[in-house]
Amino acid sequence: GCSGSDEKASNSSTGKEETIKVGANLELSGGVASYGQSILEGLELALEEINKEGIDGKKIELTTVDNKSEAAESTSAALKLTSQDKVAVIIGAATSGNTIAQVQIAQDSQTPVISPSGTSPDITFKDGKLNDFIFRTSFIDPFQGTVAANFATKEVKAKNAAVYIDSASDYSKGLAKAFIEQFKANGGKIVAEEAYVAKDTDFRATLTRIKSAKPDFVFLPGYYEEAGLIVKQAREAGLDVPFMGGDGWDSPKLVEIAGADALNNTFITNHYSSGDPDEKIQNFVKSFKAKYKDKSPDAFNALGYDTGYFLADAIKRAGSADSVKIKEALEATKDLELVSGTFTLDDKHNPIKSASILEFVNGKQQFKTKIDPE
Amino acid sequence: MLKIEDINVYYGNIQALRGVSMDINKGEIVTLIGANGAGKSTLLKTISGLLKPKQGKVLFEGESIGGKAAQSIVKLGISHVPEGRRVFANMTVEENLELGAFLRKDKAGIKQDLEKVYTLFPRLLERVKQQSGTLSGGEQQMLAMGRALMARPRLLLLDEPSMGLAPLLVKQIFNIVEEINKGGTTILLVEQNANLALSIADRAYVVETGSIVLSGEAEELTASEEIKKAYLGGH
Amino acid sequence: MELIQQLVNGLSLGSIYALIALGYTMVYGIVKLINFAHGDVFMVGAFVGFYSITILELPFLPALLISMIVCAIFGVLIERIAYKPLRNATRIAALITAIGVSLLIEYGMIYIRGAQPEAYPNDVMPTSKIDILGVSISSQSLLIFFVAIVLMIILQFVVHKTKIGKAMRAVSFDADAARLMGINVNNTISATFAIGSALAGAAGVIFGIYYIKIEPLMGIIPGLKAFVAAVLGGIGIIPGAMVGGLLLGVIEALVSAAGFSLWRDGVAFVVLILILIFRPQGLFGKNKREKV
Amino acid sequence: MTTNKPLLKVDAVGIQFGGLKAVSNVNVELYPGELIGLIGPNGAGKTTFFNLLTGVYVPTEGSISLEGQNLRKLPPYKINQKGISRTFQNIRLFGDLSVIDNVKVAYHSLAKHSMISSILRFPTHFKGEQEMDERALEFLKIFNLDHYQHELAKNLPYGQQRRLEIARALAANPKLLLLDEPAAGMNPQETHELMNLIAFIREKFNLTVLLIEHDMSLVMGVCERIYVLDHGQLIAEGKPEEIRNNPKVIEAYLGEEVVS
Amino acid sequence: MTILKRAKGFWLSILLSCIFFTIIQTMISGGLLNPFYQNTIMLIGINIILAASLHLIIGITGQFSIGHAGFLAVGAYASAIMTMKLEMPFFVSLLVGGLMAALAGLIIGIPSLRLKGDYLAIATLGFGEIVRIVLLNIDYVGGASGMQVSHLTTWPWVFASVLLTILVIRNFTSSTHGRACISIREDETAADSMGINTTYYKVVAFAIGAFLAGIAGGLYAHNFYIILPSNFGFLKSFDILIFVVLGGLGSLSGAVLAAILLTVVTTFLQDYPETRMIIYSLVLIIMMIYRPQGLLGTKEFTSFFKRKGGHKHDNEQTIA
Ligand SMILES: Nc1ncnc2c1ncn2[C@@H]1O[C@H](COP(=O)(O)OP(=O)(O)OP(=O)(O)O)[C@@H](O)[C@H]1O
Ligand SMILES: Nc1ncnc2c1ncn2[C@@H]1O[C@H](COP(=O)(O)OP(=O)(O)OP(=O)(O)O)[C@@H](O)[C@H]1O
Ligand SMILES: [Mg+2]
Ligand SMILES: [Mg+2]
Repeated sequence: GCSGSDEKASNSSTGKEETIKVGANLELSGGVASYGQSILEGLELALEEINKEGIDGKKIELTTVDNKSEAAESTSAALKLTSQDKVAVIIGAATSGNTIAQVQIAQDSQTPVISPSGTSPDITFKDGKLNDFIFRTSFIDPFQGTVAANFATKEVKAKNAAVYIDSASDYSKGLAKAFIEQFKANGGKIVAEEAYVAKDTDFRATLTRIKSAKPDFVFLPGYYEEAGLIVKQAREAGLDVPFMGGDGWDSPKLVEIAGADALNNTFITNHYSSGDPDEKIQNFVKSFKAKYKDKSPDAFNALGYDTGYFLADAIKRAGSADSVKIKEALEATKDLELVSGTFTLDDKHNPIKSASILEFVNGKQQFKTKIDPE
Repeated sequence: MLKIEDINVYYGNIQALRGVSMDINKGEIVTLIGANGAGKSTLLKTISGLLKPKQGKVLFEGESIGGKAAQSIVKLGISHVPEGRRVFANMTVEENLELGAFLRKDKAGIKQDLEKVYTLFPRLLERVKQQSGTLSGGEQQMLAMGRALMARPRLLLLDEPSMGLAPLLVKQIFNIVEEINKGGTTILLVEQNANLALSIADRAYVVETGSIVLSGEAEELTASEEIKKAYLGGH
Repeated sequence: MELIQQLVNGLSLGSIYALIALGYTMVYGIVKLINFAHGDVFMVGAFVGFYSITILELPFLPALLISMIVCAIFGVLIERIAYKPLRNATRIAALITAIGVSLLIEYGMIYIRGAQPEAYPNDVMPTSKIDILGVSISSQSLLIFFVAIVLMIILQFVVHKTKIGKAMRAVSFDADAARLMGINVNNTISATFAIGSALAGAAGVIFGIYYIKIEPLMGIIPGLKAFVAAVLGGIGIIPGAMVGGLLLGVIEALVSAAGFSLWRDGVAFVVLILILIFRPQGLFGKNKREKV
Repeated sequence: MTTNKPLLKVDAVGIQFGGLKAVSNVNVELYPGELIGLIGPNGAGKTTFFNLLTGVYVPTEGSISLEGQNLRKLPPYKINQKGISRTFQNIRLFGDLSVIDNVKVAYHSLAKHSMISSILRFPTHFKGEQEMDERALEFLKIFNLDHYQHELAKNLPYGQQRRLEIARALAANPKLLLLDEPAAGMNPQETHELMNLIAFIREKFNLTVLLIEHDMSLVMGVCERIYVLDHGQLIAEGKPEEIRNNPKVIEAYLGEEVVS
Repeated sequence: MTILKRAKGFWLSILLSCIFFTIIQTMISGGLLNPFYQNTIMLIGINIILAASLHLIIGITGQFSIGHAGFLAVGAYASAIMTMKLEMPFFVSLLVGGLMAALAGLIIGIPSLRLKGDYLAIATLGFGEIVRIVLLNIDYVGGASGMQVSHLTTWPWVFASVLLTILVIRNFTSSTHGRACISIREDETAADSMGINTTYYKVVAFAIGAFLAGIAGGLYAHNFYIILPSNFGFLKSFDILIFVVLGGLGSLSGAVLAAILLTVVTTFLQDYPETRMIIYSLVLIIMMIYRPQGLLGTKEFTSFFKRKGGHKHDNEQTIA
């Protein structure tokens, strides 16, 4: 479990004490509990490693609050973390909506917030205004969509693409939008645009519809839970064209759900691959498995883990547990080597990372190309 | 056959029976009379195990049954035809009768008793497949009695079998009660229609607010002025 | 042709709903309890099946049986602990308890093993595609359809023709009168829960094999849909639950087929409300006027 | 006591449930101030006839009029407001309301204060409620129920519940009162008291009363005329003496000797 | 006289609540309540309105409705559109939220005229889901990503709304109109036969209940920065239902008490993220097992210290 939020309330972010209080406001119950829980697993692993040596001798103490996957609870959790627990930094929430629910509170109390997986651009930058205390570890990538579209046109030689998105996810919508723009610019045609909602399980009706539109490529930006099912059901329905997704597909569960055969002829853009021989990545996979009963990490685990290091790096550079100093350090993050890629923050507080394209061959990810952001 | 010794029965905090004692001999028809809410139904429910006495004993053929579950009491040979008939309205007449014999395993005997019930109540035979909820009140009363007989009881508890019935049916039902009794079944009868009840009963008990206030031979009570005034509508 | 394919899709989705709705409607009809935990027993069944297959390395049928038995016991336990004390309370109080039980099972499961999904092995049951005139049907969905039909027939038989079934109906109508027949009310209700929960367990395993992905919150939506199917068909009416489930599946498939997949559940509920307005007792419920 | 103009005129009324003709071709005329009995075997359609009169069921044939006004297809509450009030065979009180509130509900349609005035607590609200209180208490006193006024209706003994139901029906200020087996479950002594009570309220409130009852001592004792239903059809109508000796009625209902 | 006495009680309770308001307001402006506690108080207020408004529909009128989150959602979105898109003042937005929800209440009131019990429950649940799905598909209000709303809800607004809700419901219930609704709950056929226009009162109950829930929606939207369709699903309706049943069906003070209690419990349990829902569900189950009639049963708070002899004929005897 997490460390208790016990009676050390006098510890505040003044920078003198032994521990640095960090709050986690995550979806640990409710509709998207699996996202929140995965993030927490990754985060706890990272903090455990960081706390072994400490940051300049100081340890990070995590106070975890469950927001039940509800915006109202997220607001309340953020208020609790800032005004009761007086944390220096908040990590969370997993979804954009629940992150937005705490933006104003973070701004008002000058507490930096790092959302590990909130992808909506609005979180950090809205109406021409930067929310300067808000950060994220994930990418808001139009970039992944663009890369996928170019790949579809150039490598697959696709002309008629179908796009199938998770309408409950900004991430999915963002990727799809970029894909469609780029694919059209490349001279392709979008023959079908369909949507599902996270947690659906039966996609056959829509897949039948997509099939009758005769696409030669399907872009499926979404999370692995549904993507796996969709690919499986698509193959059963006889839709054998290439499928492509983003980093949300990345999980060993994807292969288990879809089956290795069904995944042949599918591609993803990703920032890392658990099969990548890179030492950093392999170490992460190894220690994750050691801590969590041989479980292989998924994309949310990786993001939670990276968030821990993203923060630790900033605290180290800030040389203090002062919220404002940490915020300034976070802003200055540059070329940080993380599991999910090399990480530089742009002026809208969005990380810029490179992307790789991977292909599934008999259930294994094979590296195809690496593409850097322009 | 049945011996009740000084029982107290409660609904939550409300005491419904106070120190009631009575006994019933084999082959008798005994009737309980008393005003609304006197506790007559409560007494029957206690005998059949739907309620448990807080104090006191209920002995059936020497065996203590107070506090036993209703289903085991049925097995011993006591059947209860509850107030308001309570037939299973969503089932057919036949199914209701079959449920009456729920605990029995002797197929042949059940069949025999079914025939017997149909001879006793020819109306039921005409309506075997009818949903019992659509029967008229009198027919439902017959069904409720037939259903109880299917358990081959030695003691039959009847709670207001004439309630809401047309005079013609009341007479029929009472004739049948006598007939059942002649067949060897002991009967404990609760009735508002005290005249009628006393006319077929051997003995009677009078219940008032949870206690037995009077008991005796049926003829004796019929003649008593007190009873006449309070229960027989004599003025 | 595509329309027929979509109907097939809808029927195969509907069979899953029907499968869950059968046990739901049985318990519902007999105990008159909206057992919101039914969907969660279904989830437990899916996990028991999963662990039987992966850890105990059992084949399909034994895994199915184990799951049914575990769920039956589980169902009886839930009834005895949580619902029995509320037999004489209002139905809405029992509903709240059922919601509580549902949350407890969901989060108990999450507490034990986390919220992340699990994937059934892909090879528990061989699948093949059957193509008839360009309409493809997976052998698994055919199997599910037939399992649902067979279970419906068995259940209908049990409830209407067997002694225990008659006892169940008697208890459901009037528990005290049933006692006077010599029926053990507690055991009868337990039997009802045992059968209903075993069916939920079976549905869980079949769901796992068909959809592969299982997770602790997987019971919520199918549980809700099963409730809807049960009411649509008429509360407590077993063939009604079957038809209600199939109808729900077909409506959803057709709405998705028309390109409104995001409106799927919305349209399904609109149809539901309309049907109920015209048939307030559900499709198969007898339109009994209250006898005054 | 009869005048020429009937209060209630029922003309060839009938209703069918599926294949069953529960009531068919029934003609009834009640004159102001009469006390009439309706008898017949179980399942003859007596209660159903009440349900037709009060709008609970809509007749499939025939017409019903009260003081010359057609009641066809009017919902029960409108029929009640026009002046027909009833009790039920199986008591239907508002169990979780107090005794006095049960009576006040029936007085509702005569209340003068609006919803807005109640929500905003205008003086009209207090005045209206107080008037209701007083009226309701009057009724309870007549039925000797005033001691129970704050008790929940469901906690009353059975006999009192029957009486409360009649009180409630009266509070709606009816012209015609329908009583469905008011003496069911009462012993002869209690039945006798009820008989007197019915006679009393008829005088006091200038009512016409139609009552269903299986207790012949009550029916024969107080009713001026009796209608007999069997299998949904009227088989006889007349004075108690005539009915008592009518062979058709004896065969269908009374049996050889009248028990009384 | 009675009138005077009754009216006095009414004004006294208003006075007491105004004092309460001032105390809290002073504590807020004096910084004695940190933002977390302030927020918890707002949430309690919103939940009280929701509980009380559903109490009118289920507890008083007996209409088994489990789609209350639908009204909350309509109110939340309608009022958010008012302030965020049309730049109307907050007061207007609350009113519009209430009115739009009332309109929705009228619509869902219609099936209630034909459906009973569980059939009605399913229809209302379906209605709630339909609202959510419609919102999910309207891009104007952000679809699945939700709609961002400025923070305008303050203690005076919450307090005024709670007071309004309680007064309206209490005054309605303890009048002949409320009794008409209760009689429908107790026995619809008998109520109809006693001259109660059951159709009218059912629709009225739905409309008033929905109106108040709509106001709660407005307060909700402007307190939590963002509204998302996914937060108004049937589980939210269940939360509100739980307040009403746990407090005691038919008891307004019970519903209020349960809303306060459960909000506090939920907030408190945020500290135990892993066992939070387990504890919460156990609390529910155990409370229902030991008090199936709810915390207060059908009693009201005031009945515990009612003055004797307020009525002319007040002989408080109990026979049961
Ligand atoms: N379920 C119950 N809960 C509480 N009190 C009850 C219950 N059933 C009966 N009582 C009370 O117990 C007392 C005895 O009731 P009982 O039904 O035995 O009377 P009874 O003599 O059968 O009357 P009746 O002639 O009306 O059938 C009455 O005061 C009644 O109000
Ligand atoms: N809502 C209904 N649906 C179907 N059949 C009905 C309905 N209401 C009444 N009946 C049938 O109509 C017939 C007449 O019933 P009704 O209740 O009017 O009889 P009754 O004369 O009042 O008998 P009792 O003296 O037993 O009360 C019965 O066969 C009854 O089953
Ligand atoms: Mg009795
Ligand atoms: Mg009748």
